[in-house]
Amino acid sequence: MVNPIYIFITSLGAAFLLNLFQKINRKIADLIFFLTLAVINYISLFWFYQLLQGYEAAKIYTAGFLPPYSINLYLGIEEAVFLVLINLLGFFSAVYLYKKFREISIKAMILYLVLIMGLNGLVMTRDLFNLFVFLEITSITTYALISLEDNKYSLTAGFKFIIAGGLVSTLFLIGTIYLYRLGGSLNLDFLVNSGVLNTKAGILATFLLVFALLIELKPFPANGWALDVYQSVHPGIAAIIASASSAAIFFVIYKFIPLMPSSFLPLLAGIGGVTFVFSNLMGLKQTDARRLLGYSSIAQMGLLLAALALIMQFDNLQSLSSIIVIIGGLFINHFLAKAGLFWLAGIVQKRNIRSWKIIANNPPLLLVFGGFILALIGLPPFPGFWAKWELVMQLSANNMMVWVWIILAGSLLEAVYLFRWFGYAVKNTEVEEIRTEAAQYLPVLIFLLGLLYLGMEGTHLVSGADSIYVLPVLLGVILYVLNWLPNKLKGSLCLLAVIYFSYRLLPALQDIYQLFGVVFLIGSAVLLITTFARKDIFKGFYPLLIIMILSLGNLLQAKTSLQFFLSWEFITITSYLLILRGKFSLKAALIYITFSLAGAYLILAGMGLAFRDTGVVSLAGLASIVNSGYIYVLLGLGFLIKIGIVGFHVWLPGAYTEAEDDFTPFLSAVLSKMGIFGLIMLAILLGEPVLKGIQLNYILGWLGVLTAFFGALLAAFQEDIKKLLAYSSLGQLGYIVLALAIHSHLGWVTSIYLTFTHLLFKGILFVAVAGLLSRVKTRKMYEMGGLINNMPLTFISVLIAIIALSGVPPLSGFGGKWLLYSSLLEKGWYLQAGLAFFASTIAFLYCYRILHSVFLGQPKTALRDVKEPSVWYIVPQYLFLFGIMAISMYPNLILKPVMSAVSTYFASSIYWEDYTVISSLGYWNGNAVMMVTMGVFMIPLLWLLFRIKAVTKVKQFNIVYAAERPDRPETTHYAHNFFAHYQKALGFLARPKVTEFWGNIAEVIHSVGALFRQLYTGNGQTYAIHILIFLLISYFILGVK
Amino acid sequence: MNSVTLILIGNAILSLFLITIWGLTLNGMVMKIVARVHGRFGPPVWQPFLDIIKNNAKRTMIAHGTMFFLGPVFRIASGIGTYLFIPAIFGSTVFSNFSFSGDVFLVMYFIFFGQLGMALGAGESGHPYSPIGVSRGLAQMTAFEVPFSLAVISLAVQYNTLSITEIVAAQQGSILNWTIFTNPLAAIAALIALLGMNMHNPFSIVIAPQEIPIGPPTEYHSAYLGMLQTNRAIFNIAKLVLYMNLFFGGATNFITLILKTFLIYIFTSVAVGVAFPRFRTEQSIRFFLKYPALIGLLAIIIVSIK
Amino acid sequence: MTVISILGFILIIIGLWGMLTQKNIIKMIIGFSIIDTGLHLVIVSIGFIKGRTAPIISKAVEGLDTGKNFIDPVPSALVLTAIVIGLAITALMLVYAVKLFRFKRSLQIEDFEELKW
Amino acid sequence: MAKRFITLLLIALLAYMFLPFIVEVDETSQLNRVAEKYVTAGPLELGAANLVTAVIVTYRGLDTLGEIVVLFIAAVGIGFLLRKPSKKKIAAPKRSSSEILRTGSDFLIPLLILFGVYIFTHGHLTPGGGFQGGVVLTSAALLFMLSNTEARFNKQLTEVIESVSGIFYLIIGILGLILAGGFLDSRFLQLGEMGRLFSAGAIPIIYSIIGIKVGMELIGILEKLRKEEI
Repeated sequence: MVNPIYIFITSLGAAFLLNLFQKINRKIADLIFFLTLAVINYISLFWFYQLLQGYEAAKIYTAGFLPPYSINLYLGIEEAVFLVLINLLGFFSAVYLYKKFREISIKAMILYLVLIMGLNGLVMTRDLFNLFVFLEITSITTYALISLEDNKYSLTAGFKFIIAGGLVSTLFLIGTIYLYRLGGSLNLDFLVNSGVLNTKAGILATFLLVFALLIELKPFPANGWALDVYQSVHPGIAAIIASASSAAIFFVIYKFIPLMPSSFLPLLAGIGGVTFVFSNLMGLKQTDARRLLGYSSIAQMGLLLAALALIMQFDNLQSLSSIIVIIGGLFINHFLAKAGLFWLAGIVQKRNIRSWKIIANNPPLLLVFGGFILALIGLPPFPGFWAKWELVMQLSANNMMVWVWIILAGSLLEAVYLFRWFGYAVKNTEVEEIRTEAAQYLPVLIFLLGLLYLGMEGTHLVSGADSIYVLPVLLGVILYVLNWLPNKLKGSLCLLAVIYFSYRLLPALQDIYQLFGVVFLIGSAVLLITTFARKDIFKGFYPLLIIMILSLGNLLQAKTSLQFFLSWEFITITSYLLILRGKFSLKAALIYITFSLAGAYLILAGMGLAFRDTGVVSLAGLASIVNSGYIYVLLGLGFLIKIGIVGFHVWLPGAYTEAEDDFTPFLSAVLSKMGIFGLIMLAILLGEPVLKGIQLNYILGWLGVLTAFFGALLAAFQEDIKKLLAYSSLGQLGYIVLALAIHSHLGWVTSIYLTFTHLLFKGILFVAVAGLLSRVKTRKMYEMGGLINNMPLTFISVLIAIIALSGVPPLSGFGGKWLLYSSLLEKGWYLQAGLAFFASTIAFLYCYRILHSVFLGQPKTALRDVKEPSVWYIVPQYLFLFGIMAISMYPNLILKPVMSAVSTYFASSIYWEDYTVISSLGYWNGNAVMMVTMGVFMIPLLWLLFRIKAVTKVKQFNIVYAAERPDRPETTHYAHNFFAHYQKALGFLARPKVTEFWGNIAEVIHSVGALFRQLYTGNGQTYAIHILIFLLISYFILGVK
Repeated sequence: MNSVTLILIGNAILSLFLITIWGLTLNGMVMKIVARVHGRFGPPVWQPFLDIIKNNAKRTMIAHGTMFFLGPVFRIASGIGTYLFIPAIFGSTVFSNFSFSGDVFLVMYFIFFGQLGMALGAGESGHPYSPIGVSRGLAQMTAFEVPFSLAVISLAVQYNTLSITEIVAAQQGSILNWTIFTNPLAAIAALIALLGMNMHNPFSIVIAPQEIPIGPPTEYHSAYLGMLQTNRAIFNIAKLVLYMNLFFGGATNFITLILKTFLIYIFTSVAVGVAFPRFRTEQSIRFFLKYPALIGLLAIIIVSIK
Repeated sequence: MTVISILGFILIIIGLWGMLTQKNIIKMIIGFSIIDTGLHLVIVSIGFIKGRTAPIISKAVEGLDTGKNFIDPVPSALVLTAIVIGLAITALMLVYAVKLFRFKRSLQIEDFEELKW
Repeated sequence: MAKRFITLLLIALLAYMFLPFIVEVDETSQLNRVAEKYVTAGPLELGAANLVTAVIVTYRGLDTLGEIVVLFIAAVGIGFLLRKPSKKKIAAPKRSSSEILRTGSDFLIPLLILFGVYIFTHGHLTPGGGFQGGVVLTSAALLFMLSNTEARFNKQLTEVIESVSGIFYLIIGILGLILAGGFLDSRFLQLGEMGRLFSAGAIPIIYSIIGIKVGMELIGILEKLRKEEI
């Protein structure tokens, strides 16, 4: 047993001696410095381990007298956790700072040691005045260490800090002395029940004490000085301030909670919440990386404070593990990630977040950066994710929905600026290299690994989690390590993994889930073949892809809402990162992730509500909820955003267009279906909920058909082939949602049938476009033309896909249309049917446009020698093509399983007679249609073939052209603004109103952020006034009686 | 292939043959009538027959590519198919064609098959006028399909079926059972749509004889053109038969069919066509989406309230 | 309440006024010192009990009940620490003032507003 | 002006906020439990006549160690902050100190040193103690600096003394931990007879160490600020 008091003794002893040893030999001094840090780490780790084993907490009575007569220290498990973290950070930060320390002066090391010791003291001491002494020790060392970077910025910041610190210590001391006067003791444990709170003066004293500490946590708006400090000090020191100091102060506030009157807690929560939201809001406009980190730090501490204060108010807390997950998760997450990011800021050496693009030259650093960003935002697999999940669940269970919204809103704002920053970093255009040294590099890496490890550990702590759902990440990591393998091999490994996973998963799934399994996994497997065509080095592509695909599978087998949400988030992140890989996808990816996260947060809130109502996290439990309207709306909206329903579709075209060409097929053919799956799952569980007398499915139906309409209309006006297909996808998803909303046997059959056919033809189209773009370096359709002769194979598959898409018999698309109208009429949704029909005729416009502008018409001179794309683009197309032809010929191949799957939930309303499907209204014999069509096609064809000898092939310009020979294909190929007249007639419907709307919202939010940050004038005195205002407002809000 | 199938095919060929003859004759008659209205003498009634024979007999053909070659095939296949999916004469086995393959939606969608194929063929010709015509045609099509589809939905609601045979069956007995009397709004909407479908004035901008000689088929000649002309007869009559079935009680024999289709054609398309000037594309789109669409909506609303 | 503690609070208020309104950094530091002094007065006033003496055992208090005749020694001990800490902080502030003056040749607080927002 | 007015308002509000301290808290009339114990049991437990010293050095010894550390880091911190000399030097005109000052200080310095040592060695008996003694020592040094503008203190020496005294303080603390009840327990030495110089356990030793350390630290600060040119 090592007495924890030795933490102080060793560090102080070393601090006293360093100066002496330095005179003998600097190396010895350095060695002692690190040895000391190692020793205090050892002591804290030793105690942490002991306490985990169930040993009694260490109670240290100094001077040999029992409290309250002497100062005592306490080291329980909570203290041990904080000590371990602080000391570990202390050690690694020292490693990181070592070079700087060496350059400057041994004094920096002395100050540093004393700072770490002071933080340890803050955590352990139980005596108020002793706490004050340690507080001052940490403050003074920090004041001095701020000048590690000896420039006017850090020194002005330091001075502002001192002024704030001076005020804080004054307030703290006044509080302390009056508590002593009224409570008769300086010992925390003896003050708790001493009756100090019976008097107004006692409450005031407590208030001063707590709020002085609170100001050290930098609450909004009393935090201008802190931002300046974060911005200007050496990143190594900033990491200590942001993580270690904040941690210690946070722990002190935690220690004080028993002392506080219960009325403090709501106020603390409120301050935390306001700080969290406002800091993130103001962070939006920030361009200086370190100041941005400052905003983020402050926000995170606000969140932590709010979470703590809220948890303490819960009437019924489910279990201790919840507290550990929430507070521990949030805390460790912030602690490691923020320190890591500050270090990274020091390595990158760039102030402006736009200049961070140089990090892209250094893949390991980029990986680390990405990891920290994800962790900070609270995404899996990092601890913050579990914490936020549990927090939302517990808040909901305690009927604090307002808080759920506050936290989610703040998180979203934070995600926006962090992802924006990350986006800049990914887009590399510079050749500048980052100089890294192992000493700086190592701590960062270790912290990321720590985060990952703790995140994985989270699965054991949170109820409803299962480590299987984190396994894809492991596979991703393995693939990342195997990056040196040839691409095709990696691709094959992926393919094998997906196939094996399907082989294991699909038989285990039931009815509709199984069908979606086929869509997700088999669809992905086919699309994976496309990626074999890649030639360049592409770190991270396959790892991300495999995580995404396997998580899609996991989505289907999720038993609890947490498993579902976890997989959902994995897919969201990986797809975001994959989209971000596109060359110009910066903005599109940001919009994508913003909307996706907003959707995910809605889902989270919905699941929280469900948890409140059922008390369990199992998905099946949803079915037992009586009043499920709100949950349906929240979850449904989340899913709809992912689908890109009209009004929330602004992310979709950009993301589809700017993603890498061979990833877009995944987005459209596979990923878009996860929202559909979510909606179906919701409908299975909740049925047809009604909210305030409104049949929600009715609204859903209209949303679906409007999406179909606007998707088709907007697609008709695009010049960019990928954007066109993106809008087309949107429109098709609209039909699927419409059919789903019908909520009948026929409706669901339609919906799933459409899902399958959409996978097939959109798979073909996007793969074909990927192949096309691999040969033609433009996406503008009017710059192509006449490519039918260059790439006949692609043309044939596109032709078939387009015919299938447009719903023209005899191909499979017609089946979907027929089912759709039958089900709509059966339901009695006539107007929807009419609009759907209109939309489907508009679809012809863009269908023709693709074929004509790209493959027909006048070939361009520049593209004359373009060849068929690589075989890897062709194979998946033809696999899908085979599917289309099979389904067209024998629709029962797919319809029968779909019908039987759906009949688990509804009585079947259609029946079969041989190949004829008969609904209550009409009938359709796909096989006969195919036969007749082939017949009537063959007769004239035979006649023309009979005349083929008379046919002469002519050259490009040999056309009837009013006696003049057109000179250039550019002027002869009618392709640009193809539907000008349509635009004239209906263009007003296609104006980007929704985009403008969301743009305005973003603008307003940014402006508000910009407005609020005007508070931070840069004047140290004003900051002191802010502190005073903060204090007074808090006090008067509290209304001490 | 069993005997049932063979009989089916035989019947279909017979039905198609007769209807082709009538279609060509109808076109000839209409040309004559229009000419007379214009104050011209006009070609003889059998001119369409002559044209087809002449064009198919031409010795040389030019091809711009495979799709160009296949375009007319798509077009005529669609014409024939459309016709063959409609039960032409109520109660007749010969003229029930292949109507067991699908209901009215199949017919509506099969029309697009030819339009798409033809448009693609025309597109490959490389002649700018072809895609211009296609662009106009497609745009206009989306518009006139709106009142038409609304009318069809209204019918489906009214008769509670999508099967053409059953719709015709419901109209038997009295002239007052015809849809045009039981559901006049739907009929009006659909008939206005028919004007657009037939591409006569005022909706003739697709072919636009004045400024872009003949629209999508610009580059087509000889046997291709012959095929297109044949199709024009079959397709035209197919649409008329469809309308007859949906709104005018269908036909129980060939004579009734001839009479009804003739009258429908004359009194809707031709009469209106000669009396009006031409719309620009965006004008016709706006037109269809205003009153005809509104009438169609009303038709649905009235029917569904009943 | 004792006059001393009231006086202490008045000093605190005066010092605060100086710290928040004076533009000159040195004057701000003086303000802080005044606050500190006031604070120390408040602390000692808490320990003071009327009619009692300092807690030092000497001939003067021999034989008397120490519990009834001594003032509270704790605040006296605390104030010593507080004074030392105040001294340290004031010294550091002054050094900062020196450093800041070197950069700008100015001691006006408004001249150090480069970092903001 | 508006800002001043707001500040005035805020401070007025603050004063109002402090009001309960003035109004509600009455004058202290009797000792609380902790103080009672210090006053009554202190002399017996620790053998110190000056009970404030007993509180400072033993009962609240950790605070005092912290206090020393604060001074220490303030000294180190000031040195750290002023590690780079000013770029633009404005040399103040050098003037030698006046005759009176020099003569006076020659006379006073030995006395001051003696007085300082007396204060910290007798901290457990009479008012005063390590800090006070240290400050008196420093005042002697200050007087020396004023009278001899050219002379410099031996920086090495002050630093070594400071470090060593710091270590000694820690060692005594550890001895308390090992030999007596806890860290900084002064009772590992005989309490002796109250009122004697060598009594009250280790308190006089601790206070002497503190006195020396405080003196050296403050001298260090003075020295650093003294040679500072702005």
